[in-house]
Amino acid sequence: MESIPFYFLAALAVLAALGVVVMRDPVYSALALAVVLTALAGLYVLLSAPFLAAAQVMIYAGAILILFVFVIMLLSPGREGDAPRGALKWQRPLAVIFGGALVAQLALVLLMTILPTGRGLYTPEYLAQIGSTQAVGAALFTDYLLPFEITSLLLLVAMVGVIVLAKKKS
Amino acid sequence: MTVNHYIFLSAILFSIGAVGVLIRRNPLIMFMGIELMLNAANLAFVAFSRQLQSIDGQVFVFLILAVAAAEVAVGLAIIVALFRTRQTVNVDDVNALKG
Amino acid sequence: MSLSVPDLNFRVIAPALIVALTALIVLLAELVTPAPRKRWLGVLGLIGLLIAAGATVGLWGAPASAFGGMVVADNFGLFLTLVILLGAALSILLALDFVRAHRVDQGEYYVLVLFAVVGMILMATATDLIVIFLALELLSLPLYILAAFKRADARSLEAGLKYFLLGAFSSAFFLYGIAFIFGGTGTTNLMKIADALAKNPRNDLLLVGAGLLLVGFAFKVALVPFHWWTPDVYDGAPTAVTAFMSVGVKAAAFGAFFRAFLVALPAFAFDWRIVLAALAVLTMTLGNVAALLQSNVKRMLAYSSIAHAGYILIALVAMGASGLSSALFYLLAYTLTNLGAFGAVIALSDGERERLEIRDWGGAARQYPFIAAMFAIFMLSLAGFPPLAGFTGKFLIFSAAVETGWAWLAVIGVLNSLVSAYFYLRPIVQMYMSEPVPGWDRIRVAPLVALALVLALIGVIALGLYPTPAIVMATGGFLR
Amino acid sequence: MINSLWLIPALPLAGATINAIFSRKLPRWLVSVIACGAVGASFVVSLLAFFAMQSTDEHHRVFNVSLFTWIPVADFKVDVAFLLDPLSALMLLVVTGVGFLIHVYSIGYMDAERDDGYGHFFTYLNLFIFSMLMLVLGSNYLLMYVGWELVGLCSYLLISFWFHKPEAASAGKKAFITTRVGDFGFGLGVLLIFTTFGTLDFADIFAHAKLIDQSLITIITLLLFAGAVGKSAQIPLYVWLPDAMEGPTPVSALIHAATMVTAGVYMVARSHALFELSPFSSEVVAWTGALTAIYTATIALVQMDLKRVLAYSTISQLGYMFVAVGIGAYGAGIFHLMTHAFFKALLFLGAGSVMHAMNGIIDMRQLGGLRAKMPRTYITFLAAALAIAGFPFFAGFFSKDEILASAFATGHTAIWVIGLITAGLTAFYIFRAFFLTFHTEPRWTTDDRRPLTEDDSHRSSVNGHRSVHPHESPAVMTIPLAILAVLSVIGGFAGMPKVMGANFLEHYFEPVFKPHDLHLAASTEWMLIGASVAAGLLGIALAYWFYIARPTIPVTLARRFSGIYNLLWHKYWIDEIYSWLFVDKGYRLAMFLWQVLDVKIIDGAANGLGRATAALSRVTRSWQSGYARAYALMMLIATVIVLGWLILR
Repeated sequence: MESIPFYFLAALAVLAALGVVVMRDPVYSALALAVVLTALAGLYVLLSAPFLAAAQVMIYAGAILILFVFVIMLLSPGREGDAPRGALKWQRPLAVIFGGALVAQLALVLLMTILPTGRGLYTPEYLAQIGSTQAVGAALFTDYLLPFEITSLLLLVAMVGVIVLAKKKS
Repeated sequence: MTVNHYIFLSAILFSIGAVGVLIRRNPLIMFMGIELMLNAANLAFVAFSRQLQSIDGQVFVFLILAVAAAEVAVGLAIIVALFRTRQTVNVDDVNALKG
Repeated sequence: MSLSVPDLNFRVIAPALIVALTALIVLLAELVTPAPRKRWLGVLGLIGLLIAAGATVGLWGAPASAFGGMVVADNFGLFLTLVILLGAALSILLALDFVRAHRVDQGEYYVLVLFAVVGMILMATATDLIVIFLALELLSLPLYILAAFKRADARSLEAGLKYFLLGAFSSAFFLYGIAFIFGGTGTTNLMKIADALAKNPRNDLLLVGAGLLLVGFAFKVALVPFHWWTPDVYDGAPTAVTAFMSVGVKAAAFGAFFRAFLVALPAFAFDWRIVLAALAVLTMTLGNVAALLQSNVKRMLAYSSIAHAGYILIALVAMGASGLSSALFYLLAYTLTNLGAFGAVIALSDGERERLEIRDWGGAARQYPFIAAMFAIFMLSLAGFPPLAGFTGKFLIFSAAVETGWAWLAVIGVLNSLVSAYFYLRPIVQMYMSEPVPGWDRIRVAPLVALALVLALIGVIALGLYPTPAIVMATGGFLR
Repeated sequence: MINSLWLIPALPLAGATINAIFSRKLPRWLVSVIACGAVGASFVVSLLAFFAMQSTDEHHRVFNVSLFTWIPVADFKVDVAFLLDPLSALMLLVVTGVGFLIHVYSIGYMDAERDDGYGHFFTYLNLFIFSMLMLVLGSNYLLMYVGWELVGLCSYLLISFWFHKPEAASAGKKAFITTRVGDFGFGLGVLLIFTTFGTLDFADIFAHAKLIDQSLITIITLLLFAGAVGKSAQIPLYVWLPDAMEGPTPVSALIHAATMVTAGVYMVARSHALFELSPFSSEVVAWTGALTAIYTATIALVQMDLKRVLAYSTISQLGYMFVAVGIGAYGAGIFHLMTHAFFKALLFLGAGSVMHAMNGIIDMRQLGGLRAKMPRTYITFLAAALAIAGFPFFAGFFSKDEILASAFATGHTAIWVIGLITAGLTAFYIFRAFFLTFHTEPRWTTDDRRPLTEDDSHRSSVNGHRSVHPHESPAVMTIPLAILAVLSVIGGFAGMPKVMGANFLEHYFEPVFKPHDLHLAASTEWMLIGASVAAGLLGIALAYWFYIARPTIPVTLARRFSGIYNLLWHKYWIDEIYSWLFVDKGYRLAMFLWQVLDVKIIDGAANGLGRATAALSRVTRSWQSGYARAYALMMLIATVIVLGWLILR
């Protein structure tokens, strides 16, 4: 039931993620990233988090990615330049080897671990009943009030910072 | 589908993102790699959250979305400020500071 | 469903709240302040920091937690809050004239510093991994921007870019670590993690989580081999910013580092202590060795700050009450000393031209005897010469290590601190023994910078000669 | 009076502070008055404290004055506390007394220095006195460590005082690296004491030392001794001291002869309760001292630079002191420390006076015949030379004799023999230097070569000319010489051997050290005295023979196989032996020791250590490539390693 969409979305996400990393043209990378983000939104739906799926599409695909595309257009970087000779000779093979090693390590841990199902309040059924939007919202404004406020400061800082960096010299 | 499947997927995405940061010279794409890593963490949070029958993980993801947005804004602003005046967008050219 | 709001004990976060409010006020005041008066915004910020310090002192001695155990006001956190406020206040004093000399006198400078301070305070007092992560971001984002603040200078922008890329990279590891800890225990609260661990000691997910968390902290406090950003960023960033981040970030990140590992993960101590001990050895040794031949003062101080992170890490490996208090004392001593050292660099710079190379300091003692003497004393304190603050701090840390059976680590620490004296003495010899370098003789030392230096000097000497009160204050410990 | 002990270090510190801040604004005379006054006042207070101590009951002559708690650590604390007992009191008098004289002398010697250099010099000098007093007075190992580090710092700064000279800069560097090796040992020793005893306080440690495992005590004492080896320039860490002569001569006299380099001896004597418990460590101390003594005396035989002769001589004499403390004759060691402070300071100041007169020339090949030009310097130098040569009834005679007698009495016959030979060598090299400097034909009017060492290149660069006009130094320099000369003559009577009268010093040290009875028959003691006197006289006589009576010996020997050889054979057979012993083989041995063992191996190791570290530094810096991606890769690799370790354990 869950497995067919999972494998489909997972494959899509992995392929698109590889696309982000290997595409020569940054615009294509951005589009591949959009595919990854959308596939993840689909997975969130499978994981009983439809609110997050919506937020993911709106914030990530809608706002963040557009920003990326804007900047790509602004800088019009074109194709990637050559790496400086010598200094970074081993960069690519080592990166792939150790990236693979990281996956292997995490896979090893996952093979050794069987997580018991928790006995929390928010079973998928309960979430479906009250709606995940309400559940997240309620938690956000009660237990997670402080993190929420910190996040608001963070966005303010980002705003101030961007203005500082972009402002014309007076 | 157990939680382990999701976490394994997230691990793969995380590593692809990390490798992307390491092998690309365009800072924008390096940055996309970082976004991939953050999304991998998000996926892990949501998956763990379902497994634990808790809402906390979902709240975290919501907060992290906001953090990512702030980070993107600042990061792109720095990249623009630095590369606006340059011919190429190549992070390897930015190495006046070393030693 | 009904909403039950947890204990909103705002008193507990009063220091952070006051600084945040100050930042907002400065941000609004910026709009109506004409260009020549921007420095008053800095003064406004200073006042806010002083009030926050007052509030911190008011909270002293009565540990309390708030927001469902997400933040606490225990003596450990409050001590670090004071250190952070002190560091921020001194670095604003250093910046008031600096930003004008470097033609970056915008009110946003102070706003960003203040927001970073909010993040630092929250990080030092947080007891929940999510709050620690958000606080980490709240302190990092302003610093990325501040590093790149001098947009006309390609080096400053380079520092900003490197700091940002590597910082975001390490943040992702940190966050992923939190995810695994959450998965392994079902909570992000440090005390509850410890409880969960007590029930289920061998938890591989948690081990991975702890490892990734360690990477994130190691990056922020600049442990080898996660330190690479430090020399480049410290070098490229405007000196006043370097001064600020070299002290504030260390205090905040070490605070959270200690709390996370000592409160949440003591059950794994056997595993992580060895890793941290190895990192401490690498950090001290590489930091000091790389600094030996460094001819640039800012880079030399960057490597020095790496080495100092290594010494502080010894205290974490030592654990225990004496480890904790020695680390707090060391952070205080390091904050004063390092700000003093960077302050001297600022004091003797000529407009935008700074004495970055050690040879530029030639004969400075003849031209500016007071600043030179203070710089010399800060260098000696960093080198751990008695009877200055740095010596007391090292003594406390090494004896804590010896006390808990990590004598070999203390031995390596002693060896390192002996080696380090070599490069700390180089600028002193240059200032006192060689001929003045032409072109550095028309500097007017800004009075506020001199004031900051004198304040730091008093602290460094007092902590060296009579450290007892500070040591007593540092023995508060956590609220568990 | 004893409660005012803190004044003793505080006064020089005040002097240093005032001069550090105001010396640029003050006239020169006031700078010198402040500096000398501070040390002089400190000497007066020390004297008063000494008498106050002596006036108390002799079993209670140990005073511990605690000022305040310095560092509280968990369940113990370190106090800022001063310890006054006969040992520290004597050291106080030596440090402040000799220090004061050298301060006064410096007024004249540093006269040519530019204004702020003059102020700096006196600031450092005062700071040094303060640090040395902290080292001496501290009542725990931490305070001693404070002083230990600070004297090292002052020494380093003062060696490099003429920084623009590359030799001075590299000498400073070498001193720093070499002594750091020793300091590391000392630091570890202190750390180990702390772990073992849980305290750093002398009284507590010494009271409980007997309860500790002997092998642990051995390790502790060996570590402490490593510090002494560095600070007091013993084999193998002595290499920095000869180079340290690049500093101004008063510095050589004060720091590198009279006081700082004796800190190691003082430290071992102070820790005698520990060393007594470890016979092995004590033997190591004694043998290191003995070997250093003879080895560096040999090197001193062939030096041409007057100050370097004195430097090697200092190392050699320090070796004597370590022999004394190593064989348990602590009182004798400190006694020799005291007399050595008098005559070696005097020798250095005399050498400085010569340099002052000769525009900085110190190479003995360009000296000679200065006796008539500088009568006061001549006569005082002679007094010091007689003292160090062990001429009867001069200061060095008594102290050296007591050390040798103790070595003999404790069954260290081999060390006694070494000491005796060294005594002969000492007498020879010092009179060689004396004759070459003050007697013989003047070589400074005819020789136009550049001086090898320029102590004060300011002066000689200003007067680039070759003709020198030797003149006696001003009174401000010769009066300290005279006072030190008096002390070098009479200073030894404090510790006369029992057969000649009462040994005041031995009794004096009783509250600190166990009385060290030699158990020697009077006849044996006389025999020992006779042997050392003979060794000294023989050395002097040979020096006289070689440099005064027969200055042409080398030339004559070169014509050994010509007709004259047969004719003069009878007359010259003694020259033959002499030349074989002292010129041919001896000279070669000394040159070998100096140029191969000293310069190549030991010196090379010190330099090599520096170079290796520098190379390592370059490697680590090359990793800092400037590429953000490379940094990120290294972070990823490190992460994988950390995770791997955590998972696989």
